[in-house]
Amino acid sequence: MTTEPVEAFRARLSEFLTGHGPGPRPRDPDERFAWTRAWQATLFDHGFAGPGWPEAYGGMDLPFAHQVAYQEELARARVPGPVGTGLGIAAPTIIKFGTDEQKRRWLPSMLRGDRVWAQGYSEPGAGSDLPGLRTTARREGPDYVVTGQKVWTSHAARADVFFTLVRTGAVADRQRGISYLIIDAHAPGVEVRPLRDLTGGHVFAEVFFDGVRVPVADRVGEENGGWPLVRTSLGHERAAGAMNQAALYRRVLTELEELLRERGALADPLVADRVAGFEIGVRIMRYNAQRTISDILAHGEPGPASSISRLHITAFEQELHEFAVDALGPAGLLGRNSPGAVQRARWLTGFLRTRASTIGAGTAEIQLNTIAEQVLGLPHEPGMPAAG
Amino acid sequence: MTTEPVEAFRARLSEFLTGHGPGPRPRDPDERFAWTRAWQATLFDHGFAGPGWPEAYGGMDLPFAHQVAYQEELARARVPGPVGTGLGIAAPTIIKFGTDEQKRRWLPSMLRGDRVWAQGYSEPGAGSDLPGLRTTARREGPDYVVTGQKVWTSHAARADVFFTLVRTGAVADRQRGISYLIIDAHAPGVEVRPLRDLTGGHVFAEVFFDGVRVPVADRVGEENGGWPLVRTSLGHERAAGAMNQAALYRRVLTELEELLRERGALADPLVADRVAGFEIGVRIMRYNAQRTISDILAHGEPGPASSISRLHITAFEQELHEFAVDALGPAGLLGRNSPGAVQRARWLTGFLRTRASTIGAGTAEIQLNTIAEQVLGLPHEPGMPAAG
Amino acid sequence: MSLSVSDEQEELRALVRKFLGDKASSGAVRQSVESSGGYDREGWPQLAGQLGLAALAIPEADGGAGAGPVELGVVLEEMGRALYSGPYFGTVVLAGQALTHVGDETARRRWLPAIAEGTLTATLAVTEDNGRWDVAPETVAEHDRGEWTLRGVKTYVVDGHSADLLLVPARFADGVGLFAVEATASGLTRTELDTLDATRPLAKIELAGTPATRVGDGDASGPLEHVRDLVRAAVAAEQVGGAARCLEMAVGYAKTREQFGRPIGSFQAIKHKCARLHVEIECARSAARFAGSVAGQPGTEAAVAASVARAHCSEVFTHAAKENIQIHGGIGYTWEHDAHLYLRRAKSSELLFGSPREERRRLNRLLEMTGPNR
Amino acid sequence: MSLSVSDEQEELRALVRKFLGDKASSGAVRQSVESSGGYDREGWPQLAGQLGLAALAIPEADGGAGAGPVELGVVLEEMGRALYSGPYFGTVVLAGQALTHVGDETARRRWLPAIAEGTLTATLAVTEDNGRWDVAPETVAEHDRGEWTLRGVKTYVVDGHSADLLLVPARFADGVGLFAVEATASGLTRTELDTLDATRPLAKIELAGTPATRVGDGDASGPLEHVRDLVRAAVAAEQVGGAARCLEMAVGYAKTREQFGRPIGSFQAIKHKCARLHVEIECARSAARFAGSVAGQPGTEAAVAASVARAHCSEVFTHAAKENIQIHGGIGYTWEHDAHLYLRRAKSSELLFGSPREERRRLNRLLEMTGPNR
Repeated sequence: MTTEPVEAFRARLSEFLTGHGPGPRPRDPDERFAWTRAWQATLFDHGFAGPGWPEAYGGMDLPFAHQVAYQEELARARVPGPVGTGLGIAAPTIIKFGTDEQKRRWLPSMLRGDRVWAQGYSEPGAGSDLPGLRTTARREGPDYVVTGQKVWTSHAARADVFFTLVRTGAVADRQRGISYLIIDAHAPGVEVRPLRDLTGGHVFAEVFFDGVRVPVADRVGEENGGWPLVRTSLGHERAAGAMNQAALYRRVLTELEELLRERGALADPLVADRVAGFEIGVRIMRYNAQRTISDILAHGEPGPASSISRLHITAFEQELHEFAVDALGPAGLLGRNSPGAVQRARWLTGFLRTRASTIGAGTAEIQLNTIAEQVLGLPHEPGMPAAG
Repeated sequence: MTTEPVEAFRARLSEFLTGHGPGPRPRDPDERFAWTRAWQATLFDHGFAGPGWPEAYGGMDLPFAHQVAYQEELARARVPGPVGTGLGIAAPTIIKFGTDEQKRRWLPSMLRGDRVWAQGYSEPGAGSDLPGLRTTARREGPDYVVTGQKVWTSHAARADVFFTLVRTGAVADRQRGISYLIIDAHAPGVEVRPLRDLTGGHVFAEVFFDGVRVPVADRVGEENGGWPLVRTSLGHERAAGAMNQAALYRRVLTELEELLRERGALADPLVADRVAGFEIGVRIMRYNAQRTISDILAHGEPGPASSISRLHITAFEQELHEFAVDALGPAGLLGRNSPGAVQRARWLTGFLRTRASTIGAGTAEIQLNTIAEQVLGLPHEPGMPAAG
Repeated sequence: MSLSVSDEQEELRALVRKFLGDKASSGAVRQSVESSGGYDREGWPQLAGQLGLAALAIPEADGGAGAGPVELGVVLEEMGRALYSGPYFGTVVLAGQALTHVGDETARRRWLPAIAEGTLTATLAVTEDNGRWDVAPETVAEHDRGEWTLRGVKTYVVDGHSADLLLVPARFADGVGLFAVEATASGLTRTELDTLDATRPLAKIELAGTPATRVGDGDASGPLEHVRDLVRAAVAAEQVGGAARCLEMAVGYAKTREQFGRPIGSFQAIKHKCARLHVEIECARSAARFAGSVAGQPGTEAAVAASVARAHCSEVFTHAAKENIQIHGGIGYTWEHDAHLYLRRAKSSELLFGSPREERRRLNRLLEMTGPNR
Repeated sequence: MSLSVSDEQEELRALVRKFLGDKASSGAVRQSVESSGGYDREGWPQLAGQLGLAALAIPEADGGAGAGPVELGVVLEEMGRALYSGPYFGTVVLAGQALTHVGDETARRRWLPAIAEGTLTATLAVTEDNGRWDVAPETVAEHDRGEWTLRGVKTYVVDGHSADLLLVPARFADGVGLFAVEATASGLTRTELDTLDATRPLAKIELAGTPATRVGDGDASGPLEHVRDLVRAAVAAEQVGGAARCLEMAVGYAKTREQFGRPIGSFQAIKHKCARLHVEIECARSAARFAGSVAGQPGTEAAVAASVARAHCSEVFTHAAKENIQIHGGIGYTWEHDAHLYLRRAKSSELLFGSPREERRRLNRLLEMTGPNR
């Protein structure tokens, strides 16, 4: 780990960001994807990728205080985040449970953005009920033969690799019959059908596996031992990332306030009262992140504020975007191709897009169950598997 | 049934109400109770009690349109409603399922207010879970011997008669082991302990039965056949009564508006916006009642608006009273004995009192279950008895 | 007054529902969503002409069936359920009622019979750049040598790009008048807008010295206010239909979709969501029906009832549409599922024709709760 | 800045919780609720003196322990949990902080050590008949031959009937000053009020030419505003404690109470209610802690954080108290159960010291979102 003082590190990073910014964000989705990847490579090549990762796999292995500074500076510089969900979700699992060989093979190219990773957990028949998943992996010599279907895999259309949960045991075993498998998206038998989401864009997909051969060496953890791996994450890194999200919404809210002021909408006391409510919400988002960070620094554990952040944020972003559309009145209904569209219809798109906030990665209802059972210790429903 | 035209009937009733008004409402609870009873007797003695009841038992046997007019006129005249819950809840059951002897014995004195009836359904161990009740009635010759405990019986302290549900079968039989029994409140072995509610007043009580002997002749319906009787009501009369409630809240809201105007609070656009919301709510309360009445007149059935009225009203009254307290600011916190108390603290008392709206007579949660299962046809929870 | 649905109205409902089920199925709606500019050109003549739905609320003297706002509400509730996207709303609800209540003899005779037959489509262009549906127009009418010309911009005009006839409120020295502009008039530019809800096409209308015919005489502000209330009642009915359909979809899905080995509709969270929506929707239905039943008589009662219904029905429909997506989970978030079409229609009809906030403000004015400027 | 609870703070919390558990149990609270006029005269000397809690936030130079708003927050959170009704809030939170931040040397030396020792009770009388906590006083201070006298009415004054010393903001020619009035002063009438929340006694104070001592010099408006922010942070912490206790009660009941043959806490409706409260309460805790940690430094950041915390914590506490009653069902509606005591405290602390609506309005002013008169 570095011995560089935090502020020196911050200055060095800030200087780098000023000098190597990724340039303006392209509007075309394909160009934007390439731009994001290029930026990820730039970070990597300059030693500024993976703040919490081991150095052996291209990371920076920063102390926690430095990670917080890193996230703050990146938020300030408004650079794009990583592409795909590999860095946030798969990497922590591989770092913790993968073999050295797996780490060497997968992590650096993921961190540089050379290979895009996408998640394949959910299935058409088991959206919130992951333990009920049915995509099977049958052992055949050195391989698993994988057959089944996944949905809701963000970035699937551009993915090079899927990290998935598959059934290696009996369906009745539920979570005790599940393994964690890394599948090459370009292998024979993999078919990706992009799905349009309700905004009309293509950010998720269905993925079909039809007898796909996956080397047993690409399983992370034990056979039938995949379930406990799902809930791994670099808690500390995620906590620092929460700061980033608070900074993002701080900016978004300020932009909305400017827009409403320009349009004279803030003169309506009801609008002003709602805006004050969002000011409260966005600050609490930051306080929650800050409290989690404080708890890690003081006690080594993220503490209670970390488990509730997501529910607070998802409610915030849904309400904020709907409020924006409402406050704009009929002009808020205009699509980006319309004359008079407000800010390329960002609020309208956000209103639709954030419908996913309470659905994707476990519905709000499932998260409330988890808090009720795991945090508050309320009994689970008879006949139901325990939450989580 | 009368052949008197509705408008003639209305005029005759209105004239009576003008001439025989009950006088000012006493503040002392005991005096108020006597005043309410006296008014009920006045109505009865002049042939103006029990609009939907058979004439044989002192009622008016009015056609439905006349019943609506009756309720409208009574609401307009601001006279007190009946005392106890007998008229509203027990009477319909007795009228429908009682023997002629029972009707003759019980109904006229109940209708005149000579004997006050109170409900004994809930128990300490089974608030919302009525089918699980445990007060037992063991057959012994011509009597049942009743032992057990009831709670939440409004007006129990003043009751002469309890109408109760008791267990005549096995606990495991749940609703199929329950009978409907009328118990003399003054019989040996009956003990009533008034309970203070959270406002500090005494409107409900615990009732203990310790080997109370109740003649079998005082059972309504079959042994173990009490459950289906619970849900009886004179649907039509109740529908007309809903009009009365809408009229009540129309008046309450107008009074609140006057108060807020006097105090200058209506000048706050947020207050005004909320008031408009209550204007919408109180009108919808009336429309719901009116629609139910229309459906009865047109199709003989109360229709969908009747099952949702209660949830609408309970939410309305809770929100209205809390809003009133909030809008009054610190003055809203003053109790009735304080200098500067606002309107004898009626809004504050209402804020506390209406906590019961979503608890008494089946919690809001139970009512939502019932609607979900019985109206929408959603499946009930495994291992749960079906709602209702 | 009865708030019950009569047997006749029930027959009308069944007729419309069957027709829309056949002709304006989800697939047909999607076709109109994905294509731009057009509308249900095939179904419309049948619906308007053969079924007689265009004639329904037009006075008998003008070639119509002379039914009232309640019957119109029955039709719109069904159209709301089906997200019908043809020119009924612009032609019948907006223009038909404006011509009926503002029009002079000549105007009525000239256009109403054609609307009733389904051979003329039309609309009413109220809203201008400020987005308000309830204020006096900035668009100016000029009178010169017996000819009227209009100058100004109208926008968010329902069916404005396709209607054969545009009715345009505009101001002049004596107050506000209603003017008719033919689609072929000179100095008229119509631009279809890209909006949230493609099932209700909106257009921007630029009038640059466009020749127009005056409709009615005297100040039209009062009659137009009455027309607005008729429209409020009609939209409220449509919203009730949309909301009820959302709940039906959600309940249907919750009964069959299993998770954790049981139908998701057996979970209390889902049950209570649905039951709460049911309560809201039945309240909305009562409000819309009442508004319809008093809408025929101009005055404060009709105005109050219309604003009550609009404020409540708007919020209920949007709520139902959001919950429907939530209950459907991942599948409800896809483009292919119809759930988002209802959310789009809900939010769009919430903000057009007066938002809930505006309706509550108006209610306070009507009830003299607050001063005129609140 | 750390928002974490240090080991030392955790010890303080445990100490206070143990003490309040022993001495200010529900029974003791009820005694003070049912009797009027008095307060915890037995527990107070022990809590204030032996435990040293009165001295906690008073500067060392004035005989205190010199701890800051964060430690005070820890104590208040515990008092909020226990609905402690002794004179801590008036004496330490209101008067102690006002004397510390407004007082001159003489005033500090005269009263702060006695407060720190627990031998003097005091309060700050801000609110007047209009109920506003955040506006300039109408009460007038007159200066004649070297003596100050006060004229006016203060009300909703916490512990105002029993405090030995009243600190009273009043206006005079040069602005606003703070004045000290002894309980025994002439021309002073104190009336205990009957209010919703008997655990926080309030009084009306009438000043009719009452002799007073000026505290501090110059215009006290600025320092008083800072004191108000310190109070906001303190009340927010207290509200977090109350809300957390409500959730604990509800969860505890839901785990053991059975209906339909299973604990009611296994029903999703109850689970989700509790989980939602947990989310709200942890957010409230973050907000209250942040407000405490910046409250020591006067300025916009402290003011903003204080209003954020107050607005959110007020709503969360009231919500938690209502849900607690609902989850308890019939038993929660009885006088005997403590649930209503929390509802009373929640609503009372929501409306005193600035309602959520007022805090949001102030926030907009501080952030220059809207003009000064909004």
